[in-house]
Amino acid sequence: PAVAAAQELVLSIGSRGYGGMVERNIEAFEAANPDTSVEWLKVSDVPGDSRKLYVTGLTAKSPTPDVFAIDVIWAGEFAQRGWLEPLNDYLGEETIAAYNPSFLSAATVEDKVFAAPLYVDGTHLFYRSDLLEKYGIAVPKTWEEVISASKIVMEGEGNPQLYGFVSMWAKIEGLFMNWLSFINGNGASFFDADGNVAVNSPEAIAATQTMVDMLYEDRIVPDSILTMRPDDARTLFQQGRAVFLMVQDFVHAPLSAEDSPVAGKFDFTRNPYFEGHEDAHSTAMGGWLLAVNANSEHKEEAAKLVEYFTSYAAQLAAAIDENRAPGRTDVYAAPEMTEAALIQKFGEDYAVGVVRPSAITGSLYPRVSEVMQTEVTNALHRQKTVEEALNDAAAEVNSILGK
Amino acid sequence: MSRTMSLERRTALTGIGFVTPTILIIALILIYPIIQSVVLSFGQSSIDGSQPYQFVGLKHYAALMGDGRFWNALGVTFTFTALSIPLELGLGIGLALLMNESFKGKGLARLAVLFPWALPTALNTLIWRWMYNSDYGLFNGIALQSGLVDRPINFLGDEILAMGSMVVVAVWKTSSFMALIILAGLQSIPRDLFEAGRMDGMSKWQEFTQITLPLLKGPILVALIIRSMDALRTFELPFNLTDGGPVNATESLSLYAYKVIFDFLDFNFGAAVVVVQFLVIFAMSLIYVFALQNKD
Amino acid sequence: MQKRPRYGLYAIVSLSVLISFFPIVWLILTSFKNTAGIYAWPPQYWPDPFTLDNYISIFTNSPELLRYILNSFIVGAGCTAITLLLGGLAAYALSRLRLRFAGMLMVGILAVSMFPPVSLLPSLFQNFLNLGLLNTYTGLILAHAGLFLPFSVWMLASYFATLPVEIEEAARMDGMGFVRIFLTIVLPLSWPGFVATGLIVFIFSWNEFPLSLVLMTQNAMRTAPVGISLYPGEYAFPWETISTATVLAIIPVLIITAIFQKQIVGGLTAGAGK
Amino acid sequence: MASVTLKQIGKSYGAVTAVEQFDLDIADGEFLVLLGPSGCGKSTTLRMIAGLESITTGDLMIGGTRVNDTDPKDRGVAMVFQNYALYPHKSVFDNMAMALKLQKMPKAEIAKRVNDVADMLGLTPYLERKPAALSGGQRQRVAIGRAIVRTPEVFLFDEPLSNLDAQLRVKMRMELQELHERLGVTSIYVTHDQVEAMTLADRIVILDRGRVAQIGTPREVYEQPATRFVASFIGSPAMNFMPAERAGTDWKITGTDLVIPGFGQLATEAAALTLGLRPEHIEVLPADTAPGDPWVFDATVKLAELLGADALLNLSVNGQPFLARVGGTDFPQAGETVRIRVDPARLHAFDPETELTVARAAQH
Amino acid sequence: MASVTLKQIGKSYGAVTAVEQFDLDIADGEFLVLLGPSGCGKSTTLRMIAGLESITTGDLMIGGTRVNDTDPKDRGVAMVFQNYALYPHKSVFDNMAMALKLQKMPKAEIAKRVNDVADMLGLTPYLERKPAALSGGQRQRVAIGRAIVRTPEVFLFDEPLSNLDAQLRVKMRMELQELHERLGVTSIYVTHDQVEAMTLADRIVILDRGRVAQIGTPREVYEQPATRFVASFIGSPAMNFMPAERAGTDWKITGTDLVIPGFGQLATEAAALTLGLRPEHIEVLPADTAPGDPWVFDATVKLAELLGADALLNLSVNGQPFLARVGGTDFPQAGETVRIRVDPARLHAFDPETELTVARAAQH
Ligand SMILES: Nc1ncnc2c1ncn2[C@@H]1O[C@H](COP(=O)(O)OP(=O)(O)OP(=O)(O)O)[C@@H](O)[C@H]1O
Ligand SMILES: Nc1ncnc2c1ncn2[C@@H]1O[C@H](COP(=O)(O)OP(=O)(O)OP(=O)(O)O)[C@@H](O)[C@H]1O
Ligand SMILES: [Mg+2]
Ligand SMILES: [Mg+2]
Repeated sequence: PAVAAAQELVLSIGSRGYGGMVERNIEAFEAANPDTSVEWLKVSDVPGDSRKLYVTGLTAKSPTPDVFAIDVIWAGEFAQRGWLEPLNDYLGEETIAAYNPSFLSAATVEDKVFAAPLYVDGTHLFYRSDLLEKYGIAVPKTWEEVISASKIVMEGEGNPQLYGFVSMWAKIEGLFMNWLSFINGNGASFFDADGNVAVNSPEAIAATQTMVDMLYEDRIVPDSILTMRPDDARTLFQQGRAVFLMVQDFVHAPLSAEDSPVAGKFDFTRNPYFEGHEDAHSTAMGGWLLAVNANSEHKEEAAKLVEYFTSYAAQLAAAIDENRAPGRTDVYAAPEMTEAALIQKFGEDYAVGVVRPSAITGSLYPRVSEVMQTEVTNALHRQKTVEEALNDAAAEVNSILGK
Repeated sequence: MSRTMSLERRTALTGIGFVTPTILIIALILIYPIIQSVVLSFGQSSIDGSQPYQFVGLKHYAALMGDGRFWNALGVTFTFTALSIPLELGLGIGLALLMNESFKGKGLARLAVLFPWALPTALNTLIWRWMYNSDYGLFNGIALQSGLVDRPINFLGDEILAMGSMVVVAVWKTSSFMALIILAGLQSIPRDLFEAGRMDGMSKWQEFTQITLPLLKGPILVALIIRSMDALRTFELPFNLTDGGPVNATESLSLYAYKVIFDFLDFNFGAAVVVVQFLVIFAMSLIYVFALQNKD
Repeated sequence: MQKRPRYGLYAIVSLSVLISFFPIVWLILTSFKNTAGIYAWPPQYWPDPFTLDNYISIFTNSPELLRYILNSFIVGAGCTAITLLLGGLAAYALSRLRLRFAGMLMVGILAVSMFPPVSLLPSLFQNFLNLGLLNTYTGLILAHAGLFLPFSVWMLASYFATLPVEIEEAARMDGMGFVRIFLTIVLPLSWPGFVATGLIVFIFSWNEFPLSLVLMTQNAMRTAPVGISLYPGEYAFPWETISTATVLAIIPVLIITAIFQKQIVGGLTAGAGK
Repeated sequence: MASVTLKQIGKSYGAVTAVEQFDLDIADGEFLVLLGPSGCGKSTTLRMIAGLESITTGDLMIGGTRVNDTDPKDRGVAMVFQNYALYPHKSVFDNMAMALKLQKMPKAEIAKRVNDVADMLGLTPYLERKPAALSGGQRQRVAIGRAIVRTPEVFLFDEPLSNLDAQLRVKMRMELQELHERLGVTSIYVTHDQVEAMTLADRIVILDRGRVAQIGTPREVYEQPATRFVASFIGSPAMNFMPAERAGTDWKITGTDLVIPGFGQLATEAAALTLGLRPEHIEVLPADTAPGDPWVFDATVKLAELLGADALLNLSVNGQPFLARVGGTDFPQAGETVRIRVDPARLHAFDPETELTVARAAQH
Repeated sequence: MASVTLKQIGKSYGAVTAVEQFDLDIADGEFLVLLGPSGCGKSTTLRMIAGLESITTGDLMIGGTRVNDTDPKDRGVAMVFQNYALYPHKSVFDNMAMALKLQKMPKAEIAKRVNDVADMLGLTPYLERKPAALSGGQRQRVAIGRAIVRTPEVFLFDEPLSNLDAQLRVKMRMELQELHERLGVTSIYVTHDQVEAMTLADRIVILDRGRVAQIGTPREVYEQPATRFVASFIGSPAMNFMPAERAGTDWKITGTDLVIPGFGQLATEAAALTLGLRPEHIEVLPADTAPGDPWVFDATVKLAELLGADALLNLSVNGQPFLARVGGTDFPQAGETVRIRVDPARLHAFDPETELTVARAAQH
């Protein structure tokens, strides 16, 4: 609907399984702002592809897209490079205050907010409720329980095609998330309390060793986990070939779809922790933000669009209709949310979430992540002992961060 | 054009006129960006121009020499090239010989054999990755069902197998292109040479080694250069098939350059990687030309 | 002397055809399976049930696929036209008009085409942005033309070398200018060479990925490989959609290859015969 | 050396008959030439003998043994190809040595034989060169050398000189002749050049569209052509032909007043004939020669051209054009009227239908 | 029609001199032939005249105007190429009409002119065909027709007959001759075939490695060759050459006892000479001819071969080989001893260094 002298906004975002939401929001926004039309520039849902697109455009100071969706881990980096427009002057104090603060911190550089949270997601432990029931096993809370439950079920079923645990351990960003869940579940963390790199702390080493042992000692994980991306793992679980699956919440929809072999036979719970670390923040968090291009020619309108997408109403609708965990805290309190049991349950897990160190590392995050992926992979492939791998990782991260 | 201009000059001017549009397009699309890359590789600058360009000489190249990952990528690239090119060449020659025979349904067969090459790499690597999958891929399905193996083969998760799998896809895709070029050469060998060979008492195999192969040197050189150029720049294949993994076992130079440029956003260092890669390719072409020409 | 029955030959041919074709056959079979069939273990060798749902759903849910294919076609055709016309002119000049630097130019053209394309992207994007060529057919056609002109110049130049020069000289005596000679004599006479070069360039362009991804950022302008590569999600990999879309996207290439495969071989043959 | 016998040999490609069945006995040491225009089946015949082409019908005997199904290399034949077919990537030595190497002959002997042959052909200085670095004549010699080293029983040549220029052709022809005299190997030689055929052959087989038109010595085919085709193919410039019709015992050249007096009893009932007369059998007489001889006619010179040693006259006798060949010194010029004499003994007669030569009852 | 003048025309490719500077005046309506072996610069010269090759040095005048920098199409010349160079994708009509179309001549006139020429060349039935559907001779005629329709001032021919077979070549040669007589257009004709040159030319330019060896009428170049090269190139079979050394007033053939009595005062001081004698100037005498004539020698026949009308004798006189050409009937056979007479008036003498003809003080 390009009416006379209309402002044309370009919004770059993938469909990410909530295409309905994007279309709905654009329609509503256009209705509310008759002077502005929005073109939806659908980009790849594969983060690497959209990143390449953004990087080429932004380095060339392209004025479009005006608004784009970015992975939470890019926010610090893009902001540092001056590619994003600070939103403080466009969004009210009140609005900013409503956003999930831990999430917002990933997009805050030098006290300026460069992006607004669109939705949050995180990993959960999906399990085959029917199988656990069959063998009388309680829903596991710890890794120790996951391992022993896996062994019992695998042995009991006697099916060589059935694995205990699957997840995304290919050398991708997801592996880093996965690993953070493990070490956090053992009371470790990326940076210690003093802000020093602590990836080779004894707790981290022990947790990582558990990953390696699951693969080679306990044998509850298939070799192929080392090439699995989220969907590979989901597929196996959905085909009834795994007892446990640890990936993001998006899989809930396909798993419970009508033609899914495991529909009605699974459930999920928070990510496991190691014995004695009940309060560990073991859920790896991710999510997407909306940001305004620093070179946009319609910053005002662009910010309005961001505001609309992250508004209470829009986020509530997305939560209820598309199971998207809202990026603002106030939505969780909405009365309608009690109806949305699933999103509530996801939300509980996010309470014990851990974010990746992208805000602190800023533009160096991609290198840090790359080093961690490489070294953890080295350990998982037994190219190095866990200790060597994590010591090397610590040294490299320190050198990247100039410490 | 002026009457007084000599015929020769008028012809030359026409020629320049004919060449100019092509040169302009190539300049815009290739030469200008290449020059920019070279300039970038000798300097330090912020990509978006917010910091001015600063000449740093060979700094990035020096850093490159001390970069283990670069050497790994170089090794991977060479290994991939060294494995896939001979196979492609061998199969290409075989296919060319086959397509040079006359038999019923030759047209159809030629089409089928040509087809892998006409399929976008970006898509066909996806197909292969899926077929390679350990847990629900076609190959493992067949292998397990037929009892060849009792544990799934982890094609893309094992360093050696991953490289092998990549080579297989490359060979599958490009042997036919190789065959095409060689077929062209094959058809230009005078038939009576083979007859002379028969009179001399050559067997089929001797005909092949004594006549066909030596006379295919030219087309083979062309095919080798074209394919090696591509193999030394291979990008989409590891990008889509293995992500360069496991660890960095299949990370090619192009993939490394891509990561440096688009993930780490270090355009200067990335440019240095690419320039070195270009020099390697250029040197390789020269080596081919000399190696094959000096033989006689 | 007697011809032996050539079962061996047919066996080898069948095997080569099989190996070349099976991934595509597998892809086509996949496009007729339902989701359960696609992920079934052990794999389903024949779709069961055999379903057209994927095709129906792609036309209803992603009608833009047709647009992508159309874009690919426009870009491919445009790029082919430019590379043939301009590349042909250049090849003609370089092989026939006795330019003094012809040899050096040929080598130079080949050398620049060796540069790894990944690194061209940022700089190209910037130039295209400044020139207003982003998201235009002209832009991507030019970009592809730039990538493939070196190839076409080399192919065509070697093809022209096989043509008797006297016909062109006769045309000069008859009073034609070089442009006219090129259009009315060289072009029709090197038809197989042009067809072969054109077809190869068309396929190159149809398959090109990195430049098409970056220079066409608008959805409606995307080419087929880029468009199809949008289907995989961050987490999900919809094989049913991808296999179906791929099958649809390769049909035009398949048809064109089928029509012109004789010329590919014929053209290359002439080109290489020196 | 061996004799070669073709018994009802024929060749068809599907429905196309390339060579019709014929018999031929080639004696030990004979030099036989297959002559005919392009496409008449010369190469096909030769290639059947070589074993490069399968034989459709008939038997081929070399040295008394049937070799229809023998491999080319085991037939004891060697072939020289029209465009030499040298291995371009091998040295002259290796080209010549190839067959011997394949026979697994000891190295020393190979070297000896190749060197001997190279010596004989004057190729010794070039043994290390590649064919591309040789002149046409040298290449031709290498091709011949390659055939000789094998000491074959039969040499086959497929237009071996046609790619050489005129002067070289003459030279190489003489070398071939000498070679044959020296080695005495049975040779079968394909050409479409009548001069080559005439000078080289013991016997000539003239082929016409896949059929044998005549087999005979050079003199026979020149002087007693069996068909009009042979008469027209052999001799340069070609024979004059004119249609004639019976006029009592004489023959009148159709469309003119020219009467050729009965020149011997012709074994034909036909009312029409084609007469043939070679240009060199027309004698130009001094203008003051007395008429009276019925074989003397008056002619106008339309065109006179000097060839060098000879000159060609385009004559018109009573409207009938004739070509005459005369000496190159002091010949009449265009426009002059001359008196010519036709040698009746040299007049040929052909049946216009069958094109076969019509024999004379009284042989000249 | 126009005259063509070459003033010190020369051509080099970089360091290679393809044609050395020379002068030549070609008269209106003249038929000039450029003759020489392969690579001697014939085509280069012709192509400079055509405008297809730039002129390195000198001036080219056509009809009195300097045309060095004129476009080929504006020089008023038409060219017939060796391999016809017909447009394979156009009909015969269009091939012939092309130049006229490009001149924007009205359609009706084009049709008239093409039809006239086609009629004249007997091409009318083939006007709609593509060249591929024509025989060699017909294609050649189309190529000529294409040149004629333009009514050029000068015709250029680059070996137009060399792709035809022998019989057709003779026929087309005559057609060309007739054509020239009819149209009278200045023609420059390149060939390496001496028979073509001799029969067609008003004057012949003989080129030898880029240099003009002789310019003269056919009779001049045959009878009075200016250099040894010309003498050897013209005449077939080639002239006999023998080295001779001074022996008083006589000349002795080197390496033999054969003495050639002084045969006219030679304008040379040189101690050595190369003597030349054409094969047809050796006369075979009856064996009982009385000796005494110093020009009569005894000879042994080494080889005798029948060419058809003639025969060639390889003779040996006192160890010196001679080739003689004699009549094809009743010639001596190999092994016989014959008596021959050499015509002293026909003996040529060349300086062995410069290879130039040594003039005789008293012309024969
Ligand atoms: N493979 C084939 N299939 C069909 N016909 C053929 C084949 N090879 C030859 N012929 C035909 O057989 C006939 C004789 O051919 P051949 O090559 O023997 O002729 P030739 O006398 O050697 O002619 P040239 O002088 O041109 O070499 C020709 O009419 C030719 O068209
Ligand atoms: N483009 C060129 N560059 C260098 N040398 C050339 C070129 N064209 C011709 N020549 C040389 O010029 C000389 C004369 O060539 P030209 O073509 O005129 O010979 P020709 O007498 O026509 O021979 P042919 O009878 O073989 O056609 C040859 O030695 C040739 O090698
Ligand atoms: Mg033949
Ligand atoms: Mg020439």
